[in-house]
Amino acid sequence: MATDLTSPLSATAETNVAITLTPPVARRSRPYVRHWRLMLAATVLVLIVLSAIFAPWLAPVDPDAMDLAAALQAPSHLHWFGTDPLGRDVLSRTLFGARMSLFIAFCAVFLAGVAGAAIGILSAYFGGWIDGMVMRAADIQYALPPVILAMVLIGIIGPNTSNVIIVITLTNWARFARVLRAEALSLSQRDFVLLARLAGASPWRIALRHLLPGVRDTFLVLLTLDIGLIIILESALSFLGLGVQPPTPSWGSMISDGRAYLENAWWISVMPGLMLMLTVLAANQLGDAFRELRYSAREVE
Amino acid sequence: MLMYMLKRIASALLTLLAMSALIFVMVRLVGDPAHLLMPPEATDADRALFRQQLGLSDPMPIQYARFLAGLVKGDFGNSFHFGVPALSIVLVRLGPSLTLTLAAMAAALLVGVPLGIASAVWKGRLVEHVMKCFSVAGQAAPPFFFALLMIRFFSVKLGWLPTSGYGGWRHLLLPVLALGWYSAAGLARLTQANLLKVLGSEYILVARLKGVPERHVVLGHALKNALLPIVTFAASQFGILIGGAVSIEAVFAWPGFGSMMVESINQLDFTVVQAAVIVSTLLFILINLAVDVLYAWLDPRIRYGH
Amino acid sequence: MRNLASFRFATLALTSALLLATGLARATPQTPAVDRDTLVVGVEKEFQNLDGLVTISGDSLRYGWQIYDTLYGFDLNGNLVPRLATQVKISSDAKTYTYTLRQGVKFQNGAAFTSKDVKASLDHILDPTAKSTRRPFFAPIVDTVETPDPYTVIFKLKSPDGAFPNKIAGYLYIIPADYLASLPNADAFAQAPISLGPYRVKKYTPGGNELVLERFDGFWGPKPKIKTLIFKAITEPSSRVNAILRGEVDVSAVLPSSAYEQLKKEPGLDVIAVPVAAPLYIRIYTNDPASPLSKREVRQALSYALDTQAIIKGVLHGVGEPLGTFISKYYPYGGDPALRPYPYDPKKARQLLASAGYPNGFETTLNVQGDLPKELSEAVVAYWAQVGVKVKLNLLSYSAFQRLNNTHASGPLALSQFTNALYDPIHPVGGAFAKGGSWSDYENPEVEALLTQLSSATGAHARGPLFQKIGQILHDDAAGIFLSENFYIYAKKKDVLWDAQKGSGFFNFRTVSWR
Amino acid sequence: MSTSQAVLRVDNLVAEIATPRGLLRVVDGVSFSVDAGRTLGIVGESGSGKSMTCLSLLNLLPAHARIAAGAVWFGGEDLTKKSPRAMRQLRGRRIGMIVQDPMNSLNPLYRIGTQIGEVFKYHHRVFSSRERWRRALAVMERVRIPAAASRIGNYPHQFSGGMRQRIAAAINIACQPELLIADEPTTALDVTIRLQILQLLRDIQSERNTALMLITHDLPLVARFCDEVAVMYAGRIVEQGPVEQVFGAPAHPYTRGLVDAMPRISRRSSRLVTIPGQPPAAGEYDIGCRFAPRCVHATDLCRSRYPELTAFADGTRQVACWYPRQESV
Repeated sequence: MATDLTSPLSATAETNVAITLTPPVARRSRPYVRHWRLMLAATVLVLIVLSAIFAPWLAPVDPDAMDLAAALQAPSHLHWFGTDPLGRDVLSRTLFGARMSLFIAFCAVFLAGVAGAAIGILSAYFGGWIDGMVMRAADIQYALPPVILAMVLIGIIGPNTSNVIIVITLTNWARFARVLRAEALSLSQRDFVLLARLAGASPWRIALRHLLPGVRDTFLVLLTLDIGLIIILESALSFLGLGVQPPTPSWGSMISDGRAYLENAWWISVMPGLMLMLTVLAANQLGDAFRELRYSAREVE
Repeated sequence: MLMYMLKRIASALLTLLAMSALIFVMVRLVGDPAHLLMPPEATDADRALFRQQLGLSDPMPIQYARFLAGLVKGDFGNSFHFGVPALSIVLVRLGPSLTLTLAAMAAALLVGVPLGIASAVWKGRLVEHVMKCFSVAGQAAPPFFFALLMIRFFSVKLGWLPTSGYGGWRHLLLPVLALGWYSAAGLARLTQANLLKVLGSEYILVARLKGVPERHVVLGHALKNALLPIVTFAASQFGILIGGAVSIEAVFAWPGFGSMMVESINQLDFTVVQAAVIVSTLLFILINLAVDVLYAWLDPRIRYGH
Repeated sequence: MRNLASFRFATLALTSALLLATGLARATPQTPAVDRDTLVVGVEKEFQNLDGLVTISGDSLRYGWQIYDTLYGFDLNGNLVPRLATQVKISSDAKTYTYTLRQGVKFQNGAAFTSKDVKASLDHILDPTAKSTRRPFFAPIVDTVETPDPYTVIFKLKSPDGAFPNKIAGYLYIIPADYLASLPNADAFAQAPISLGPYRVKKYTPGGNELVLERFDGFWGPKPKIKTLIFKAITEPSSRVNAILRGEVDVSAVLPSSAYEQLKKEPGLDVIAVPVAAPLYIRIYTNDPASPLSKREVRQALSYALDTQAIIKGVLHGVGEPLGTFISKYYPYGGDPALRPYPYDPKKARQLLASAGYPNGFETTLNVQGDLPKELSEAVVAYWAQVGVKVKLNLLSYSAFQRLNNTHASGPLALSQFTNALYDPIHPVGGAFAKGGSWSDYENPEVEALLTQLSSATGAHARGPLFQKIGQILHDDAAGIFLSENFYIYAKKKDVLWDAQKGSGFFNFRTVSWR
Repeated sequence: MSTSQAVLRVDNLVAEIATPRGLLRVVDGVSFSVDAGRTLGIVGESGSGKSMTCLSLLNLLPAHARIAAGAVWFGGEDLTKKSPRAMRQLRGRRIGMIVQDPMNSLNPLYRIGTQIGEVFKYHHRVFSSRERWRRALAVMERVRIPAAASRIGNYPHQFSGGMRQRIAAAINIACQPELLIADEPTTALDVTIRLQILQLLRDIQSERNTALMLITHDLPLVARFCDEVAVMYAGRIVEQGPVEQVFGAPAHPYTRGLVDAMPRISRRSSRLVTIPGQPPAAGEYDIGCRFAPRCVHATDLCRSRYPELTAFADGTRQVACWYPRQESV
């Protein structure tokens, strides 16, 4: 019986539907990514965060306890990380420093992230002069180096911890705004957003219900990658005396203060430096693994 | 294409104007130079006279108008501190800063991009290993920390290189290493990610189907497409390096932009701060326009539009 | 376990670099950084305005002594010696000062030096458009300046001022009248300063970080042996240390005390700790009756609570000396070496606090001048915490601190040092502890009485004992917390023959030479 | 299958891909051949290994995959033994392949003249770019791209989907390959353009007696366009033979299901006939016939032993089923 193909149009179109009968059920295909890398990075980061939270109990001695007689001692069984010029225990200060550095990093990253994301998504969705204004503001933030903006701001509002967080937020939101604006722009062209708009959803509803979840993955990747950068920015601020005010230690201020003793007491700077490197390593691995897991390697910067 | 560029230039000028207003107001909030540059024994009359001479006693809008008028003519007023035109101080420092930044950027590109390409092509092999360590180490500690280690090692202990100062290539090597490493780390990771994405695309398969040698597929077809985001990233790094390398300039006693801005903010030398910020913004805008042109040249879709 | 391997690789690389770095040692090159006719000096601050009469003393005066010259000057120990003037006659009421000028002296631009230049220099200070920071020292007291003949200058004061000769020596740099008149505005002088000092400015671009001076062969006094002086601004302390370790500079100034031990061990270097008579002290705002600091017992308690010996040894690495009172013993007169600081006695400190009504201490704030060693303020805070005094620490940049200090806003406690510019204690005492002093929030009738006597006393014999009495009062009243004498650490190559100016932070390279 | 002028003969080809769950056989013992001037259609649902088979032929498997066994005879040589360099010289010159998605199959940053001419550079050592440009123009006209002379300098984004597929075809016929593989060449195109592309492929074939392999899931297209057809299911060929016989009287129940599922205007039935269940994912094949779970006639034998591909009826057809049935539609 000759196959009856009177009209290619109808036959082919319908056949396609018929043949691919299987509903596109996501088969249980394990994504080909090494899970342990994500696990390892996550555990290292959790360990560091826990050591920061439980610093008061973990620290062998009070971080501010001064003992001038025991100044500049090399790492020993008594002081695992050695002592600083005032005889304070570097290990205790590193643990409390972790508390301060991570606190600043997480707050600043979160604030910058949320602010940047909100600005990015809204400007992508509304477009027009709002978008223009936001992009100009982002240009300004990019054009002015973070340290200089920080100096002027701290000159105005003074150098305490909350101001350091505000300053870092104000100098880091633009990256989030730009990347997420691009994501939101491409998403808003997609059908499901058009459909939502047709269904009469309010702009806020669309932004929150549809655009936000869509950019969530990029947002999380940016968060993880930024943690290291922000701790280093805090260290640069400490170098200029604008970072965390003494005597509370932060990794950044410890690395910066220890630089005068690199010759005879290298452990003052190197120990917090190693902890910082470990944190950044874990955060970056988390970001990479997360990125490979969740979506194609889009351009992140 | 021309329309595209005109629109970009217009928005750039808007950015410049907004920046001028922002820095003009913010720097005046930091403090009153009369209290710094005049001795404490000076009477209020002396200080009033001082402000009047520097034009700080007029109401803000008038000062800003005068500032803009000067801006157009390239006259940023005289430095409160040095008494010379603020622009001259900025230009003295611009040379060393540009040398350092361009060299650091070049080093970052020359090291970061090839490392990124290699770790994309030989994914999973030793080279990706090295790249991961290189990039993590590069972004895991503040640049001044590495700088001091390197000075101790290469200059003080081995005596190969000068410890600080602005001079020939021997003076440039360590600062570029310290600064460049940080950007190279970012570039390497970005290049690898983008190149992997591009290598997975359809036209790369077609190139291979055409029998194009793998070398040409990667360096010819794939790299050009992967370059676009890298160029943007490099431009953003450039902006940060110009003014942000403060700690490196301090450690290497390099008369750069960053340390001058820090100094003039500390001294409340408003005119120098304003001149520095405007010049660095102009540079930033020029770099971005250059990136746009490069983009348009690289990507015909922008040149001819859809 | 690819990831762990990459981490191991990174730490291995870092630690091996570090170990290698500490292991090797290289001797400091002995040869001059440039040549035997040049001296390269690493300094810790960027260069400011070179008009010695305008910019604040902390900056330009430090290079000023090479470029400028004054009627009278200070020898290495700070005693007044005749320079451009051969002698001075002071009237009995200390209100008229007659200087006889040296003849045949030439300016760096060849112009002859006469009395009209002295008058022009003072007028430049008094001229408001020059925005001179010396104006307040002369404007209120100088009545007239007469120049009866080219080589005589008579200063008539409105009121007696025993320290006037020191002010003339410390502040009145002589600049050429005709050259000044030829300049478009007062600012222009700073680009090309001309005076009578042994060196003139050869190369300096405002905003740059290098200042080159060359010998002025027409100098009236003993010719300096070095032809070219190069000042390099290296703001980062560890870089200044590295610069001298590598021999890139011949002399490195104001080095961190943390490097003192390391530098002393260097065979090729001489390390000199120069007393600068600028006491490291904590100024107390005592004039607020509500604040605990207005009570003497509280101030004494704070002094007892500090172990200044341990601080000097531990924090300043031994580069410091006990400071009994505010007047440094390195002033030519007025200092009192016998005056000992309060002993370390935390128990007595707690008793005094309890008797003053603060059994469990109180809270206060300490503002710190940023360029002082950070550990110093942290040590003070730690010691006071042990007696229950909780202190919030504000580390401010040098200029941020000056802005607060100059406007009586650096209270209730301010840690800083007081630069000596006149070699006469009137400048620090009048400034920080006299009624109405620019940086004073302290008032003591006994001190005021002594100060009025001082205004008409001239000469070391008359002024010395009065200042010692003031010193004793300030110690007994614990008017300030006196931490240590301040020392600037210099490192120089062994072949550089140079002895630094005592009792001041100024650079005096007039007599430097290569061996 | 007549083997006299077989341009390509694939003999029991097996391709495996390494995954966290071990090695998966995505192509599990496939054999077929294509004669010069003839067109073989390969049909199957997505995930049946069609594309993997093509990529295996050209040694372009993804990083974690490799050819585990079998031979690919082409021009007297077994391609699986050839070195990557040798394979590279073969691709584009003697074997061409057109990919599915025209929108992304051309490099967006190069002019089409360059992309077409590139083939001459590597295969015909034509180093003068002007000469390559001239030859590219000739090939563009050959595939009937309108105003080729003025459009040769344009960029891919300035062409429609259909035009880009013509350019892809041009690239592939530039060096007159003996075998041309088309992997779903028309799926992404709308119908009117689709027929033009197929017509173009047919002209190319008739002009140079090129062997053509058409990979698709579009049965009516195969029925109308191909000479022989091979039906693939779960990495294996379950039925193979001349189109008229396979579609006219499908022997394998799966083929039968596919043919029944083709709607007919004449049949006007409201409900579409469907095949229950879904093809197994690679790696979850059980021992017996892989279609057994969905086959109405499946018996214990089907579920226990895999039916090899065996000759059927007059020998021109092969089927892999224990109970092949001969019933006309």
